[in-house]
Amino acid sequence: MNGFGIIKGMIETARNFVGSYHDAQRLTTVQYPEQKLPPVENARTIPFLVFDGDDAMAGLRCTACVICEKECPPQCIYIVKDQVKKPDYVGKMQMQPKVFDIDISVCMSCGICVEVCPFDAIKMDQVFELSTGDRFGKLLLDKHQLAKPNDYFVKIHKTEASEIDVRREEDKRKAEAAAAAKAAAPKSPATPGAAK
Amino acid sequence: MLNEIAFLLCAALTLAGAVAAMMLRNLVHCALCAAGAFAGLAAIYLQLDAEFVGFAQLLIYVGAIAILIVFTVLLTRGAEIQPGAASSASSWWKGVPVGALVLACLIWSIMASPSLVRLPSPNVHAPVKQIGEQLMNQFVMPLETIGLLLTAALLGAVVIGLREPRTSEPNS
Amino acid sequence: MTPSLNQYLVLSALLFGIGLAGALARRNAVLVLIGLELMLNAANLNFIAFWRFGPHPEKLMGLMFVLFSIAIAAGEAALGLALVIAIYRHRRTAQVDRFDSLKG
Amino acid sequence: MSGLDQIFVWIGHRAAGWFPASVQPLVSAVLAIAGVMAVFGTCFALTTLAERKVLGRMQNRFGPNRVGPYGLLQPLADAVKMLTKEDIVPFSADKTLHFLAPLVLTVPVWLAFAVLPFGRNMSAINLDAGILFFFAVGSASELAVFMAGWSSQNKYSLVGAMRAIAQMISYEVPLVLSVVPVLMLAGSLELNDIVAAQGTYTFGGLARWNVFTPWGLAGLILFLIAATAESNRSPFDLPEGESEIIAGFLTEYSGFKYALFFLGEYLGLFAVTGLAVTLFLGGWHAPFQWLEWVPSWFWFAAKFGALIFLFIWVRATLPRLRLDQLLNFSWRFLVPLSLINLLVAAAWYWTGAWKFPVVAPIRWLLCAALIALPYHWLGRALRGAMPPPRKYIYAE
Amino acid sequence: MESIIQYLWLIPTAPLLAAGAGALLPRRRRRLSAGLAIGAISISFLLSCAAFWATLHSGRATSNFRWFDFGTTSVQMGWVLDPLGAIMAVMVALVSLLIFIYSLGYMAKDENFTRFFCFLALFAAAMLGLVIANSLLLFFMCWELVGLASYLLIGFWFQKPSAAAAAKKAFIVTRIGDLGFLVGMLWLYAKAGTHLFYDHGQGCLEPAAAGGLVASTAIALLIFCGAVGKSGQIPLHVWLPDAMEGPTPVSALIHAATMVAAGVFLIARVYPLMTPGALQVVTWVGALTAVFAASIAVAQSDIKRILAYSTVSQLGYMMMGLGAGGVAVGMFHLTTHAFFKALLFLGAGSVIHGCHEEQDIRKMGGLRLRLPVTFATYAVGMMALSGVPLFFSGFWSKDAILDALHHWRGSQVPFYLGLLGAFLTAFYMTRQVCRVFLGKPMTVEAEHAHESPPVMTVPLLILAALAVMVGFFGTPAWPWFQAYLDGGSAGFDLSKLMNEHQLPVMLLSTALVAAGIVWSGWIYGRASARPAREADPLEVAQPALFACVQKKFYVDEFYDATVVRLTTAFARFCDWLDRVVLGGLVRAVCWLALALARLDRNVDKSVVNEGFDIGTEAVRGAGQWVSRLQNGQVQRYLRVIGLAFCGLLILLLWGCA
Repeated sequence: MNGFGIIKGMIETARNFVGSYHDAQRLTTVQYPEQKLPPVENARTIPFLVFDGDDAMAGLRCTACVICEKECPPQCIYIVKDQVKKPDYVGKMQMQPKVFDIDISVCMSCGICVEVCPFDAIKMDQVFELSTGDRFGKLLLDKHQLAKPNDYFVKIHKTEASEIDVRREEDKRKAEAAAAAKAAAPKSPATPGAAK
Repeated sequence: MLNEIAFLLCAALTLAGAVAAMMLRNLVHCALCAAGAFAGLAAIYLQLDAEFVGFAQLLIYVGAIAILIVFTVLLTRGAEIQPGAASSASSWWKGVPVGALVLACLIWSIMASPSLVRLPSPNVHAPVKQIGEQLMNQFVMPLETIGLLLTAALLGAVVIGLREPRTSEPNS
Repeated sequence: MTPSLNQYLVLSALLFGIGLAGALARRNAVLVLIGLELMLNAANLNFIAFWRFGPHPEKLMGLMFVLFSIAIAAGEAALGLALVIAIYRHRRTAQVDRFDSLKG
Repeated sequence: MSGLDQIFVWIGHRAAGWFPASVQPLVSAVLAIAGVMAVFGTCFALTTLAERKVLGRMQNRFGPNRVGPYGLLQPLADAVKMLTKEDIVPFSADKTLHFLAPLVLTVPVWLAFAVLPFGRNMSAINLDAGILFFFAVGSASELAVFMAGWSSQNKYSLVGAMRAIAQMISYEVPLVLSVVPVLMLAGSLELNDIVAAQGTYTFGGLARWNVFTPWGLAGLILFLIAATAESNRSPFDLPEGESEIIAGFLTEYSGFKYALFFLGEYLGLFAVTGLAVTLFLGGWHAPFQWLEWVPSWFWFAAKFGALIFLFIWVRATLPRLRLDQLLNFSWRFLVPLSLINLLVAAAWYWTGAWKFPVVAPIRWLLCAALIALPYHWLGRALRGAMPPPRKYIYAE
Repeated sequence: MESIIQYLWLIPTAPLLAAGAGALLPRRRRRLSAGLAIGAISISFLLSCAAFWATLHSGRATSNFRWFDFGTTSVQMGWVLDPLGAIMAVMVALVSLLIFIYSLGYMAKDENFTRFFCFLALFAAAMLGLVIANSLLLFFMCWELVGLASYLLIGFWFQKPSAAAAAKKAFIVTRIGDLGFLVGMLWLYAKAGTHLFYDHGQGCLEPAAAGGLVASTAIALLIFCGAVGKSGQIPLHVWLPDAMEGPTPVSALIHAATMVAAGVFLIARVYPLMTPGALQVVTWVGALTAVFAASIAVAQSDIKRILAYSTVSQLGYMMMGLGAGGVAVGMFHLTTHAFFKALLFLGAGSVIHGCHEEQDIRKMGGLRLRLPVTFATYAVGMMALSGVPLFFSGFWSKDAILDALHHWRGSQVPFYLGLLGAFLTAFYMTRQVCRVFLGKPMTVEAEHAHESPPVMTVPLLILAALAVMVGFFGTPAWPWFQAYLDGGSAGFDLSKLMNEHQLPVMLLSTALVAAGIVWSGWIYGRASARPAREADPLEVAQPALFACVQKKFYVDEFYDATVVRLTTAFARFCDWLDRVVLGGLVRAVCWLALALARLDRNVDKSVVNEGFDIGTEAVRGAGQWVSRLQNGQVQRYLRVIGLAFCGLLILLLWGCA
């Protein structure tokens, strides 16, 4: 019979209408500012800089190699190398950035910087409430704003971070073992790090 | 006095609409102005206590005929191709004098007839019921004929307006 | 003071004159049709006016005439415009002075 | 009973009484106009909100709930936004018509409310040819839509306007034809008479509304379908189909003019809804005799609200039609069916003279069959005329 | 009675409507067409039975109406219900119904099945209309319609040249008789002033009119001409055997049971007009036909042709019965004959159908075992036709005729001819049965013959039962049939069977029949064992006589040599006349006219044309000038109208002022 399909459809919508008032399961909407969905591990927004330890500037893993700056498609990373070097986690002396800015109004969240970074120093963040009233000043993030502890990294991307941590522990142990071996061996003047 | 003013207003609307409809360049404007003239006439009918006719005028002229005209204008691309200014200018002197002559004759005849200065009879109204009864009794044959005529016109318009089958076109 | 019959008649005559002038002067078939409609309306106004000011308004004669006239005008407009469209399809123009295939 | 029932009438009389007698008619007219505009203006505001809320709920969402308690002040916010927006007129637009179109749409729609009886003794004017007046002023909206679409000089606008006119012309026929049986049976074009004709009770207090007769039921359904199309609402919202032609004839409108169009469309919807209530649902009469004590305007408002809810409900349910489906549906289904409904009404009238036991159900069933069978056949024929459903090769 | 007469017209109308509907049906709607025809004839049958029931209690009822007027006279039509018509209607409707059903099976493979049933229904309608007609005019119309249906059905397989020729022959030969009928009818109208049979004492058959007729013997003989044509009496019998080219159900229905009986029925119907002189002619013609056709049948080898000649012979018996014994005797034989001859034809059809369209009896044989039902029913039919005593209807009806002839005051020759015919009938029927059913199969087809489907055999069984039973309604002991037709009542009196008038005739005919059967059985019972190619035993014995008989006494050849050749010669003469004499005259006139025309042309060219040229040029010029006014510009026309309006207005106003 003609028209029954319409009636069936209308019964369905009526069921939704009534049901949405007494059956909270039906309502898929989240009342955002008050409620938030738990973030998904693979979510990615903009990059941030990982540091180890408590002092952000001291523990920055970045070695200012500028690979990311060169690879970034929209050219939103700006790096100036510092003249002063600092030792990295295995005790090797590395360069460090004097300036590390990311213009997040330009960044397109492609994650190429993360992929090319050989030091696991730059990773993707999950923050999304980035809006601001000052579009010229507040959207250019400097290294202080970008630097976030490794714990945070572990918190948001658990799998990836723990894997990296294990590898770095391994490296560290190897380096210590090497250092110990070197310490046990006759002193060589050619190792300035060891001299320290 | 109030009646006079209302009449003058309606008459002005009607005449302005009519003149604009006949003089404007853009055909769509012409059609819309003609609709305005029709609406003004409807108001005059209302003022003359012919409610039913007034509403019918509004419904048919503004609601149907004006739309039809507009459609035709669009379908014949009248709104895009402007008629050549020269041809219309040359035709003004052919058309307007005749119109003016007819108008003069009519007004002369109106003025010349003495029995026409007359005031309306009071309290006339045409109830819909009476119109309906007349239509069903005295005027039933014309009514049926009109029905037949409109059906024929409808069919005719559809047939004329139908796109012809491609094979019947002799050239092209 | 209410307007008298003469005023309506003059209005009707003016409308008729405008319609006639337009129908004669304009070249576009649609405008010619509009002019005809205006003339028809002028006639309708005459009927209504004579009905209203006539000696037997209760007989509704003029009113009826106008009703039928409006109905016929609707049919006439539909048919006329359909003709214009049909001619336009063949001749690619809606100028009446180009429609002279039936000349002697 | 009469106190509460006639309260608005009473207020009007008292207010007019403060003025000198010579201007009293004018004052009472102004008061009536103001009342109608105020009530239906508010109604418009509330309906925009209600529509969004109900639509949301029907789609398992919340709908607006941020501005004010339960989002009640949302219309206000919308109004502020609309009125403060920049009024953009396209460079190549026909400025005059572009400006006039919203006015031509809105003003006649207000006029249509003049003849609707909102309650006992509550209609602005008692016109002898009320229905004719209603449809006559309603016919201007087609011109307005055309003006809007054409003057914008935008192809989407023009396409939208053309669709709108084709749709309005096609559905005006069944709209008017579905009203005719009511006029036939009531024997009057005056809305108050039509309401009065439905004012008696039968079967121990059940109202004699037109909708309780076979032709009335069919007429109401036909009327509502045609009214949905006339007011360009979903599923007949082709003229404004966002996914197809941006916003149809409204594409080039913004700000206040856009709001006016919106207002005009909603008011048009209210007007036909009010007419449906008046013609088929007994106007301001109570459904049962023992409910007569409830004020008449309340009944009108309740029925009005129910029908508005129905419109929103339909909008939430049905997808948009295609243009060929739309026109076929009108000319091949609604128009013949409403013509047949005329005959059914005539049959109902003649069978009214039957005198034998249990005549009422027999008469009802007979007339219902007279309309149900054509409904079935026409539906089948319509389905046969439609192109077959599209076969998707890669989907499924 | 009064009620049934009001609806009597439905009897022919039902099949007529079915025929009309069938004519409009597309060819593939086979079932619908057959269903319509069978349903319609069933309705007719039921109505006929009702009518028959009504006639059992009362006599005659008529319903007349005025068809049209010319001048002061009016042509009246109507229908009549009396025992004669009722019994005929029941018989026609019943036989038709059975044959329609039979045709379902027989024609199942034919691609023009739909058309066939349309024609059958048309025939039934015409025949039933004829039966109930109360006006000689209406009777004649139906008579012609019947002829038309017969023509259509004989030529049903018009692709066969022989069928087409047979159809034409049937149509033309019967037309000869109909011419006499028509003349008789007109003469009757001139004398009696009416064509109505019964009209409250005013009809042409009622004593008031019929008694005072002058020249009524001539009228009767002219009408008898029609009957001769339709019923295949000498000398117009030649079409009937040829008509066997049609489908077998058609032969059964039309050329055995019903239509050919229409001639007999006609005589029965107008019996009051038949003067003693006319009746003598009827009897003699019948007697000659009976013997003549029976003797031809002896030497035929086509199964249907034998039956056709048998039919002619039996029709002769009916005529004899009518002439010598009156309506009841003839009609009784008509009725019984209808059933058993239909049975025989349908049985023959079943045989033909079973033997894959083989019609030559010499190529059959031994079908007794392969077509048991057909054989049983055919045997019943054969015995009924031969007049085997006591149990078969043919015996009683034939006996009544012979009895009537025996007591006829005119002459005893017809009686002896009738006895000879009875002997011959028994002889050729036994020959046929022996050839077809007994002995051994002569050909492969006969060996592989198969029984027909039930839709064909069931009608056979019903007809067989009827062929036996109908006879008991007209025995001398209980002459119910005769009493019914004459309007009296019949008592059962076995002693009448034994009185001295009846018994000798009965015994004589029984003896002759027995002789015929035994002799034939003796000859052909043995012969049927021999191969088909061998000559017939009779041919061996009397070759010249047999050849003569086999060639149907050379009647067709005689007609060819006399009538046809004469006609041809006359036509040649007319042709010559036309060509030489009239043609020469025409040519002379033609030459004269040509000469005149040449003269005229010169005058025309030089004198008249020049003048006209000048005149037309002037007119054309003027027209061209005027036509410039109509330049196709509508606005110009409108302008002219406007100006004219102004002019008129001014004229009017000045006139007023």
